[in-house]
Amino acid sequence: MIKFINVSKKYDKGIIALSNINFEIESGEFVFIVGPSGAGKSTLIKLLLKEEEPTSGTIIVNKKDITKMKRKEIPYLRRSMGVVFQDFRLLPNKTVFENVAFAMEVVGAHPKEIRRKVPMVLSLVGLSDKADQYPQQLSGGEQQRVALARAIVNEPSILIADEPTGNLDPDTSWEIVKLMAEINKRGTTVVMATHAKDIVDAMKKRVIALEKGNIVRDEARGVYGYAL
Amino acid sequence: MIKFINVSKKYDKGIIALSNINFEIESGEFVFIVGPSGAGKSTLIKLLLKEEEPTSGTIIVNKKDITKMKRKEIPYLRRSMGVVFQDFRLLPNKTVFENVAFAMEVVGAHPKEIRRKVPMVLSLVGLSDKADQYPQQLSGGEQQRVALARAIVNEPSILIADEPTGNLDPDTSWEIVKLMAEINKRGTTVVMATHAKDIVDAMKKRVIALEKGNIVRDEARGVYGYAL
Amino acid sequence: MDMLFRNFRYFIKEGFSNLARNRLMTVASVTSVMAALVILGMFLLIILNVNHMAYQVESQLELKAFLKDDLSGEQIQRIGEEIKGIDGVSSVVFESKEQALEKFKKQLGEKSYLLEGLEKDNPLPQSYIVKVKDANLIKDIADEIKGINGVDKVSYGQDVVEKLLGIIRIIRIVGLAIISILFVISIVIISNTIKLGVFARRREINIMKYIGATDWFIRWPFLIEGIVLGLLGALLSVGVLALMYGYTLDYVNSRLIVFNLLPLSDVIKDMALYFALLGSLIGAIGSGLSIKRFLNV
Amino acid sequence: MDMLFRNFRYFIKEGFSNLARNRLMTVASVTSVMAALVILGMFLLIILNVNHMAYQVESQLELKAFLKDDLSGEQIQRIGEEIKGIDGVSSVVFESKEQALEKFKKQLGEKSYLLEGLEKDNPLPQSYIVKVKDANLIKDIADEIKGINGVDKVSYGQDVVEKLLGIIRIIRIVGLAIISILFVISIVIISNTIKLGVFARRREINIMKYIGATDWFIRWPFLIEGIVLGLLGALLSVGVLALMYGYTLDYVNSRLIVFNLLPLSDVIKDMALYFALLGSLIGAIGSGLSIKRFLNV
Ligand SMILES: Nc1ncnc2c1ncn2[C@@H]1O[C@H](COP(=O)(O)OP(=O)(O)OP(=O)(O)O)[C@@H](O)[C@H]1O
Ligand SMILES: Nc1ncnc2c1ncn2[C@@H]1O[C@H](COP(=O)(O)OP(=O)(O)OP(=O)(O)O)[C@@H](O)[C@H]1O
Ligand SMILES: [Mg+2]
Ligand SMILES: [Mg+2]
Repeated sequence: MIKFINVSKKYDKGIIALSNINFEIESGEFVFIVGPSGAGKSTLIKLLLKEEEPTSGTIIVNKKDITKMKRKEIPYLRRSMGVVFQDFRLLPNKTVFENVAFAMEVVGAHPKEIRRKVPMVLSLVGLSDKADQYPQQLSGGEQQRVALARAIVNEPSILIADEPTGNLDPDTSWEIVKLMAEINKRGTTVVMATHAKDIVDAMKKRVIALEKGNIVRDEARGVYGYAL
Repeated sequence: MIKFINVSKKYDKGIIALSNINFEIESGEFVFIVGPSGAGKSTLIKLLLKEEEPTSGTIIVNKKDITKMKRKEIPYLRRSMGVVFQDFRLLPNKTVFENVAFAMEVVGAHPKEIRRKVPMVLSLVGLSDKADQYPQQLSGGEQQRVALARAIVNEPSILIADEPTGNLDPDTSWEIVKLMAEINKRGTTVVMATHAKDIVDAMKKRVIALEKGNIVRDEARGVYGYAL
Repeated sequence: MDMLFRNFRYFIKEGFSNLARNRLMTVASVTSVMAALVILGMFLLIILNVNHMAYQVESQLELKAFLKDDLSGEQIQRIGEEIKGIDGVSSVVFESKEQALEKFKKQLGEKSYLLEGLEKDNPLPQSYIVKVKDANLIKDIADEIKGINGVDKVSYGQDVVEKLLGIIRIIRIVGLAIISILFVISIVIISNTIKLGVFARRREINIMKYIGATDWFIRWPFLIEGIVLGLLGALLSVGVLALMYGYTLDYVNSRLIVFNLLPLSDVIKDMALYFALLGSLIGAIGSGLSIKRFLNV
Repeated sequence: MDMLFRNFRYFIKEGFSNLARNRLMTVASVTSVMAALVILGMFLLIILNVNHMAYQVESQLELKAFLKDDLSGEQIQRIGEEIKGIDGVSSVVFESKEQALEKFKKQLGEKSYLLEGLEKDNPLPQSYIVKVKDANLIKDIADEIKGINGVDKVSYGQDVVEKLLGIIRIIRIVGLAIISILFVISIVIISNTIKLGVFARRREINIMKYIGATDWFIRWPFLIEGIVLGLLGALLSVGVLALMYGYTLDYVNSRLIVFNLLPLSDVIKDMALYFALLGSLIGAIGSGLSIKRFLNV
């Protein structure tokens, strides 16, 4: 489903965010990506979305080499994945409802379908009563949940979440992760970059640990790490 | 130092973010504010900064009733506090160095002083090598640390941090919290809204717990909560 | 098909709601577009009227075919018909020797006593006064008339007419140059305005791309926005121009100036049409072009 | 004091670095300011020249004081001196009966044979041709001359002169009206442009406020930015205008048109000064005003 082959990413000024990364994620897997701040987790996700181009190496998504992908195909690649961005990326001029609806409008969903589906996912993330508010009128955790709602509303085959619980209290975090596990059970591949040690340790899922751009650990039923 | 007397905050559409809050924080205290997503933690901080006005009640900071403060005095109120915002609020057109330096320029610091102090705090938060990068070229955790560096660079008498470790791995989180404890030991009052259960539990500091806009707990040597 | 239509409804809704949500930007953009087009329109009106005046002047130009003295009434008639038959001649009027003297006396005014006594032996010739359809043909027509039997001389104030035609030509060239410059400047101002509006929302465009929107899906609402901004600005400018021009007409007509200006209804309808086209076109192109760089993510 | 100076250095550095960092915005704003001022300048030049022409026309106006026939040379001399002594008279030239007849013959052209034989008993009067300093004084001076002993009649082509002065007055009023409108429109366009630029950075302004910056601390760099944008646009526009005007002068001079245009150096220096002032002023006021609403946090 997702395959990184010898992938490296250098930014300007010689910053090496990823160096020679290799891994493969099968369809239906649930994978945690962990590592200290600046290890390269978000960069890895940006490469998957073609937000950044790898300096070298090949990335395969759904059997396609996305590094050789044409500009025109990129939107369709992105639609095949639901993404919770670390910085949320909500549209400030749209309400919560409209932000989620936008992801459906992008794929040409029927208005009826939109009116049915959006309230459903909003209730799933516990934001039914915030539908008409604008992002800047929400708490940090609420914004994060809107981002999650948007990511899952189109039922993508891959769900990617970058630090989806960073602004959430432990209880809400657990609810969100359980929701993601539920979605995963229904067949969606889930890739989640996180710092939530408790969650990683308790879930006993595959863990890919990055450090300074290198994979230092890739365990099938792993834990967050040895520190703390 | 900080005193909330019968403070309430209603947003539009009848959203009650805080209802009849009373507490007092003495100079030199270290206080955690905890509570589920949407409990009102950030609202409480916004009231302190006069980013929002309370619907009713009185807020005293440094013996001054800030609800009756003139517009012209607000900048000086804000300078008396160093703040790490939940959404960072870094200036996108300024480098890391310039973002931190800006806080000093605002108070009219001498350029020599700025050149001395900024690298110091950047090394304190572990970002010496990122000084010339722009915020959008940083990882989430790095941005959060820039925000902290900016908050402490003027050595404010009150340090307020809204979720300062949400994007940080446990190791880095601990370093940051230890840094804040250090600053607190030197006399700075610290108010920290957080979801980091481990940290709250281990620090054994005063905990004010909010829930749906109400203080449900205020303990001198508290823990995060009973959940999880 | 159904989806295309659905999308289109979305694009329009989206375009308009963006205008409503960014009111400050909308107001600034519309007034700038309006301002630019008011200038363009103001000078378009001036130049159309100058052109109209020049046309009036031209249409008043006439040439005089002096006839020999010893012609019969029949011959005179024949010459008149022959002149009328020439291409480009619009009217022919006969002037007898007596009429000519009368006219000359009037011209001399207080010095007319100098001509007293000439009535018996009138030395002035009879003539045909010929008006032409196009002032530029005047020389050719004069030459042709000169060839007619019984015509003695042809005069059309060569110097003055040629100078006048020259001046009119220069005015037209200058007018065209000014309008062209104004046209370019209007386009620059309008497209810059639209560009700054798009610039203010660069991050939103990025975000849409990251969520998987195609370029066209993002572009359409902006195009519609640009079109509406341009259209609104254009229509407002036409309104302002109509008001301004109306007042000018009132002012000028109340002073009874020699030339008459073009009536409001004649010019404003065309102007509304062309400005609406121009405004919406530049609006659309302006947003289309300036959005481009932000789509590349 | 030291701190003030330090701040000022910071403001300037900040203003310029913002211009460099928002290049797209800077280019769009500068070209819009330039475009608006090119229009204003173009018409300022046209109107200055029309005014200049009107002045030339006015200075060529003259009046004629006809003298009685039976005057001695001495009396004629005395009258001439008396006229010269009148306030506002710039030159006085004597025209004898013979010169008058000669002139009249020339005017009649091919019909001059009508005047043959009048030499012996010349009925035309001798006269003084008087030029005045200010065309508007012509009526008063004529009245005064009429009162002089030995002056028979005074003529200055009342109808024509009054009509001409009327037309010139209208042209001046229209010119002033156009320039005023253009002035207002330029201000609208420039300040809208600046406004859109500020709008694009509304969030940054907010953030600065949250960190504890005073209004003026935030405002100064924006003011400087606005001033620089306005100034740059103004200077570029003056450059463009100088070029355009230079070409126009070449063109006009090569065609030897009756009127001579104002020389480049006469107009462009003043224009540069005033436009620079205008541009930077509107730039500063524009940013100052539009930043306001974003400071209220
Ligand atoms: N656009 C960029 N230009 C230059 N350097 C960049 C850019 N984006 C990221 N980096 C650098 O690359 C490294 C990896 O960044 P990345 O965002 O992948 O980290 P991360 O693992 O997501 O960290 P965090 O947990 O803090 O979010 C960091 O050191 C960062 O400073
Ligand atoms: N500007 C606003 N307009 C309307 N409602 C708002 C506004 N800002 C916040 N709220 C609402 O007020 C409540 C409290 O928000 P606040 O940001 O204080 O929560 P929080 O405790 O900081 O949560 P989190 O941990 O998720 O950051 C939330 O329900 C939020 O939706
Ligand atoms: Mg990251
Ligand atoms: Mg919060």
